[in-house]
Amino acid sequence: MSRIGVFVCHCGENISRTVDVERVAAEVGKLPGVAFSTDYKYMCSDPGQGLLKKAIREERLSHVVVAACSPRMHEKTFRKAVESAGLNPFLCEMANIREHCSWVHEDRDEATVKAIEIVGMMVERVKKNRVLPTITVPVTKRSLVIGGGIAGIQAALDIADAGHEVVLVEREPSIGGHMAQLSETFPTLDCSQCIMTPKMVDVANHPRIKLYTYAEIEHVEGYIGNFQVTVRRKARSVIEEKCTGCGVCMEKCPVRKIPNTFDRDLGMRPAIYVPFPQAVPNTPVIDRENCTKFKTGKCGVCQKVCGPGAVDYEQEDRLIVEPVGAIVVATGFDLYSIEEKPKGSSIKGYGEFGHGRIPDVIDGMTFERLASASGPTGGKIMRPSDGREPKQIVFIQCVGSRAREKGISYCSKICCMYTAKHTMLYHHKVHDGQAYVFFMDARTPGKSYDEFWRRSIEEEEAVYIRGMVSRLYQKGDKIVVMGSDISVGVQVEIEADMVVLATAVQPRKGADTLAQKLGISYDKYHFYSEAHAKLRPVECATAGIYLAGACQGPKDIPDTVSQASAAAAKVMTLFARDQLEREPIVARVRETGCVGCFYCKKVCPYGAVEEKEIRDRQGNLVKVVAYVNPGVCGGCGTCQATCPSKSVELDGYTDEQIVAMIESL
Amino acid sequence: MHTEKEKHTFEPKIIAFVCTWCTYAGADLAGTSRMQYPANVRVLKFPCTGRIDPVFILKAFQQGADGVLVSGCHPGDCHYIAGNFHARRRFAAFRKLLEFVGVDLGRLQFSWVSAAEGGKWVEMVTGLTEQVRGMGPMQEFKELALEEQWSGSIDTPELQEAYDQI
Amino acid sequence: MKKKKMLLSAETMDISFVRKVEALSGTSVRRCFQCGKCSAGCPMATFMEHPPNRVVRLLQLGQWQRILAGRSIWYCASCETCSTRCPNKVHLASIMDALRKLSWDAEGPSKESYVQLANKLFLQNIRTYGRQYEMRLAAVFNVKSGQFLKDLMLGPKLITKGKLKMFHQKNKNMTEIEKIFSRIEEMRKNGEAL
Amino acid sequence: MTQLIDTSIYTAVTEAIQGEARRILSEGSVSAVVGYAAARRKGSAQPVVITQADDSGKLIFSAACVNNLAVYLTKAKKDIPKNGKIGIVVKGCDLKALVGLMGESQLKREELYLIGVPCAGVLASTILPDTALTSGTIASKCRECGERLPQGCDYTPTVTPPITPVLEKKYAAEIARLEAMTPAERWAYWKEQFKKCIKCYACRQVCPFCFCEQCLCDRNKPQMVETTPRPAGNFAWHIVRAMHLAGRCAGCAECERVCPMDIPLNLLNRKMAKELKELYNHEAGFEVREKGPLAMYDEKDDQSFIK
Amino acid sequence: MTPKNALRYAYYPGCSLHASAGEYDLSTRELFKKLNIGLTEVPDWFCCGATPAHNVDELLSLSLCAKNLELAEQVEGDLAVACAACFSRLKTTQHILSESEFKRQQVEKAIDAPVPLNGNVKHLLDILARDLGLKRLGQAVTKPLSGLKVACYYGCLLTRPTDVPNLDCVEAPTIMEDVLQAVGAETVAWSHRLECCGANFTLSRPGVVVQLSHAILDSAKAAGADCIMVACPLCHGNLDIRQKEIEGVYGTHYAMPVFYITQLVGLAAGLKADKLGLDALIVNPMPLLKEKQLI
Repeated sequence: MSRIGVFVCHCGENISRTVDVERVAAEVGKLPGVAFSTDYKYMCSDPGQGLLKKAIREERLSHVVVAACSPRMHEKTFRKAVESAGLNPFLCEMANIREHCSWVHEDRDEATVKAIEIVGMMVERVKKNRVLPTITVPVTKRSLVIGGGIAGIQAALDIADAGHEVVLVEREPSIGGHMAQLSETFPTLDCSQCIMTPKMVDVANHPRIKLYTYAEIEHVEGYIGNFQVTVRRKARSVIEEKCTGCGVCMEKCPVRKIPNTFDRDLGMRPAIYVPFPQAVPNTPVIDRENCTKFKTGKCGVCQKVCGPGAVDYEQEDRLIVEPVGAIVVATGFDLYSIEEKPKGSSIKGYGEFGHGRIPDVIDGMTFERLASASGPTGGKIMRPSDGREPKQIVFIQCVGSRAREKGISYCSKICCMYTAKHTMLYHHKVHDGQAYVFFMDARTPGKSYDEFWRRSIEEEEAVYIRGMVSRLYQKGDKIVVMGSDISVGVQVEIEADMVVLATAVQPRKGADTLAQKLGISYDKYHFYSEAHAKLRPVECATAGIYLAGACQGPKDIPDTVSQASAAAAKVMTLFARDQLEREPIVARVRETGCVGCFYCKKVCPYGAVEEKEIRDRQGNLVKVVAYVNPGVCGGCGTCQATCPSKSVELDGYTDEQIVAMIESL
Repeated sequence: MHTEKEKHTFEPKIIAFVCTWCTYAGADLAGTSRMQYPANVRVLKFPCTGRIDPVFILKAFQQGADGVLVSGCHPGDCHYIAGNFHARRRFAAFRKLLEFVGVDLGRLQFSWVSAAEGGKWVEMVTGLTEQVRGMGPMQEFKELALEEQWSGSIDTPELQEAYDQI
Repeated sequence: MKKKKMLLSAETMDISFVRKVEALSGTSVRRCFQCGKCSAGCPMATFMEHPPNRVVRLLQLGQWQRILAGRSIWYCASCETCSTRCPNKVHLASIMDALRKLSWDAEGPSKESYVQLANKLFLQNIRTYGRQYEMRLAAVFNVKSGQFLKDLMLGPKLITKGKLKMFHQKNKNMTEIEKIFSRIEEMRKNGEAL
Repeated sequence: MTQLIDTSIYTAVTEAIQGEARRILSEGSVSAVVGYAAARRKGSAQPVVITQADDSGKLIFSAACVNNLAVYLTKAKKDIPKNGKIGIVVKGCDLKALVGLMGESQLKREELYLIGVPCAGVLASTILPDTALTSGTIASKCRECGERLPQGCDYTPTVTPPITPVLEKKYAAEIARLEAMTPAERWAYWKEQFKKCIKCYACRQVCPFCFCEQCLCDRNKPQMVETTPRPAGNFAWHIVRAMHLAGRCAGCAECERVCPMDIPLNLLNRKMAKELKELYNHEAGFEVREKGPLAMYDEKDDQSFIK
Repeated sequence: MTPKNALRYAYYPGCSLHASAGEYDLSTRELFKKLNIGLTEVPDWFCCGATPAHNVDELLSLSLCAKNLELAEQVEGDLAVACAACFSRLKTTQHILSESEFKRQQVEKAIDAPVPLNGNVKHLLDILARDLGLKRLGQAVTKPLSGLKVACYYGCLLTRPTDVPNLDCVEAPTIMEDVLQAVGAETVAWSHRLECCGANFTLSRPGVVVQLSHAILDSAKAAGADCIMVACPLCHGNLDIRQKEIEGVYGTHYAMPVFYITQLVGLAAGLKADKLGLDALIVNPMPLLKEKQLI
């Protein structure tokens, strides 16, 4: 038989003004199982809590109901008090007679009756409460960061500086990502390389960062605090430990005319190469598709000239398992390509802009490379077709973005700003040139952003035309731009020397595959989903996995860096303790009843349900049942509502507790 | 400002099943804003609407509820990512079933009430209370509960004949 | 009308008209975010007093009188360039069709009478002959529009080239055609069709 | 007007089933075949499990082969050998149940050998087994059947089912009739129906989808549903049953067939199937789906009923 | 005697081909005969309503087209359409009626018959390039059009809008060029091949036509074309019949013959001028054809 203690709070006058608290205490005291009931001015005050603890000890109470304010207010307070008196905290419940009763009703009699019923309901509920032990999970204090762009670099440095080991995995031969390709950055026009490369070097030199470049995530197992990640290190054909980065191999490689993707195919590179001179690590990689040795078996020049003997044609992919406790996903974005899209693709191309076949119609990133001092033209703006300096240049915004017809409805967020920057860079380099920008809306929220945009118009003389471009076509060596100015309401035609398209930010190709490996969710475009749009913007719903940068949605550099540091802080919070403690409101499976239909697994938003084999003593398979991993379970209880045989139960909200409440009414 | 409270002959019993993150918090907000609403509602807190089993609604009606309110987070706001989406489907189906067996759906209300919508909570509770008050008590389940009649009632001539022969 | 101040209120924004346009055209009007790409590519934009994007804008504001009073909708060539290039899947060519239909029903408040006349004669020809006879169409158009001498020089040349036939056969399916016309009229009378 | 339904193919089907069963049993590719055999009463049939090739001759198929054999693969599997592939004779309607069970991890396709039966329809439960199949004696479920030739089986006799007359859809008509009533009238209708229930649970026993080891309705901590055959408990039981089968039941109508009190149980199931088709375009039993309609969602699902 | 697997089509010429575009009709029939492709004219077809009908009365337009589609069901084979406008209307009708259940019901009421939505409607180009195939087309060539520089003009209605006619890519189609290259001609890259010629304003607002067609002729000329090829009687009317007028207004000189696709392909297949109706063209093509030794 339970011995329940009921404590009715006056809350000063907040409750007692409309609810006859003495009557409530008296009436509830008559309920079977209630061994003690009283009322007090302020239950949450020190003396109030003292009263509670004293009663627990003296009256040998088995359960406690505190009738007071909302549990959202003081449940933690009272559960802690109960715990300090030696009871399991989950044997204490609160009856909300303030927010749900005294404050919303005026009639004293009505309110009192309602309060008695509310408390009675909680008394019935608490009788069915069970002792719930706190759940602890061990934490491996190492972190994995996927992606070596500015987001991954920032997160890795922050976590490593906090004293934890970091494994940084980058798909390309060098870290740096898109930011390393940029010329200058808005709104300050800092040289991107000047602020980026020191950070890259920091990563390379950090004693607690283990860097895997030219590597990808193969497989992820485990859960928060306890992941096992398999990394595939692709064959580089150069042994990193031996290579000194002298660069002789690159100089001597006879294959020289391979378009360099880092330079948007404007420059050339050899078959053994580093993507750009400041690459980290400064270890070349052999492009096996274009290398004569791999294509014909002959050549081998690089091996011959390599002093330390680092070139290894026999190298194979290696799989490495890394145990980590947290994962930061910072895989970044791809740019919408203006080339023709394959038939049936959900993202459609721009035939009206020539499908990328007009040579002097380029995208924004190509313009960055043209404008970059370390780029293929040494920072001179020139036309890819004939190397002439363009005197009339047209920028078109929202290419791909905000175009549901093309399959992308969202705003890419950064294009308004980078186009404004492009007009400035252009004006700085081509003084007698004229820049035109076709735009729909200028979206420039951000510190010093609108001022920057206005500067491009007012000081750098860019002509902004509100309206879109219908079509581009080549006419002689000019490109005819057929647009409209909707403010004036007339068509506009410009014969341009060069056209720059501000193409959309898209999720990385293959983002969905990685998400499936990690067990995180993504939206219809394949951007990764955060756990809560407002309150948990850097966490995935899957515990222990955090997001940084444009893999979650279009972002500029400041936002990316902030989010990366935020993700790092979340990782540090997790690593601050040796054991992970969590509220024991988790689902548990009654294996005897489970028939293995796995409805629970199908509805679980967290992927917390696993399949577990039950075997007899001889090792024969008896049945397969569900198992809820308490480290991963979020505690929503959708599984229980869905389970046909109710063989999975959410602790703290069991059917028994709920039915007891309904039956009390 | 004290208006004379109307006395009603029938005070319906309303049971509300709400999620703790949105609607429960919304009801708290109604309290902290001192909004007023009928005292007929009893609130049962769940972690998520995804936890609410249709059987609970049935049970509530059997237990004498005259109206049932189910309320949770707006789509996309679920604290547990998708619990309310699952609940939405479940209840879309369940209400059709209840309707088919003859339960007047005027007694069963679903709503999305966020933590910021104290006013909407008041509106929902008041609306349902008044609506159910207008419909009168939920007699069906109460009558059913009172019927002790064994299923094999002798209501056909064949059965009567067979019974008489025993 | 064009320059008159717009007084916006729930009464002056005729949303029921917009709904009608949406039902007829099967496309959303509200979806348009005024990027102006339609106007940029429209071959007829230079002839219109309201470029295509503005027609949609006026529609969004429920200002249909302004649209129907102008000639813009009658100057649309139905080339579908706008629909094809719209980033937002607004099928503007269909909206234009719907507007012309509604203008037509309202006895064409527009000043643009030539295009309307040509359309009217074209449809009459179908109803009477089942097929188009360009000679007759052109001749009647010139008479009705009072431009007796229009394209005078082209006529004889076309006749000698066999391009304008002086005589024509009636279609054998005439009753069938008449039935379609009258059934549609009937449906409209009963309010079954717009 | 009563129309005769052509069941002449059943002889050929029977022979084909026997031949195939003999082949797979003697080859050893299956350890048993679940099928139908003649029962004692003239023309009647009963489920049978054979494990010897020599017994293949026992197998038959006729209009009296009403049972859904799927249930013998899950909870009524006591005569089924533990190891090896099992052959099973399936009508189109039974196959839908098997497909559903596969989606719910109760059966594995690779452990089954499906012998599909081209079917012209079976007799209603109230009709004596040696009666001819006509538009008057055919089971209600067969009146609206669209799967006379099961698809995707391992073996299907090469006989085409005869073209059957288009018959009035009784369930659809009855659902429409009930839907047109007021809630009070519907309540009265179901109250009368459920009042008859004696809680024998035959419906639960025969249903392929009621495979829970412990039924929610048998639990007493807490007691979710009253167990005694009182009207209140009966009502709750049938609602819970219909809800649990929503989106899963493909309409084999076995529940209705075995109900000793003639409660129109399949009507509830058909109603739910209709609603789920309308709401989510879901139809049970056509493909092995990982997730049923109530185990998944779409962000754009209808929510017009939610304020 | 046609072999069993020979191509056969129901044929919908459209009003213009029985009037101002008689040469298009003639050359189509002759070319298809030469290529062994069967054409059976749909009995008692009537006007599709063209642009004027959908311009002011969509229901009427849909009903007329639906009725024609229904009539075409009588004849075996897919429906071959020569006129780009008729093609566009028939395709659009199928598209709209399969998207909108409501409109389909209205139309079925108006024509008092079910609408066949699954019948294939094909433009001649599609038949030549895909059904017959470029390879077989090339094999039928007896007199390659070598040295003839052609500007292929698509106009509006062959490809637009997205997903409706589905003849080719809406912005960068190549089907006309493919066909012409298969018969040995040279095609020029030019900017105005998809621009509008003013089409149905030819009657009501000829000034518009003059302005738009001028830009097209200019562009073709600038690209170095000898002639223009079209697949639409309306485009042909505007570019050919009004060419003299345009020259007058703008003081230019084009002398740019405008051929129908079937005329050029027919020429390559060895058909004589009289079978192709070349004499019906207003801008005389003979000097050009003689110069290129094609006649």
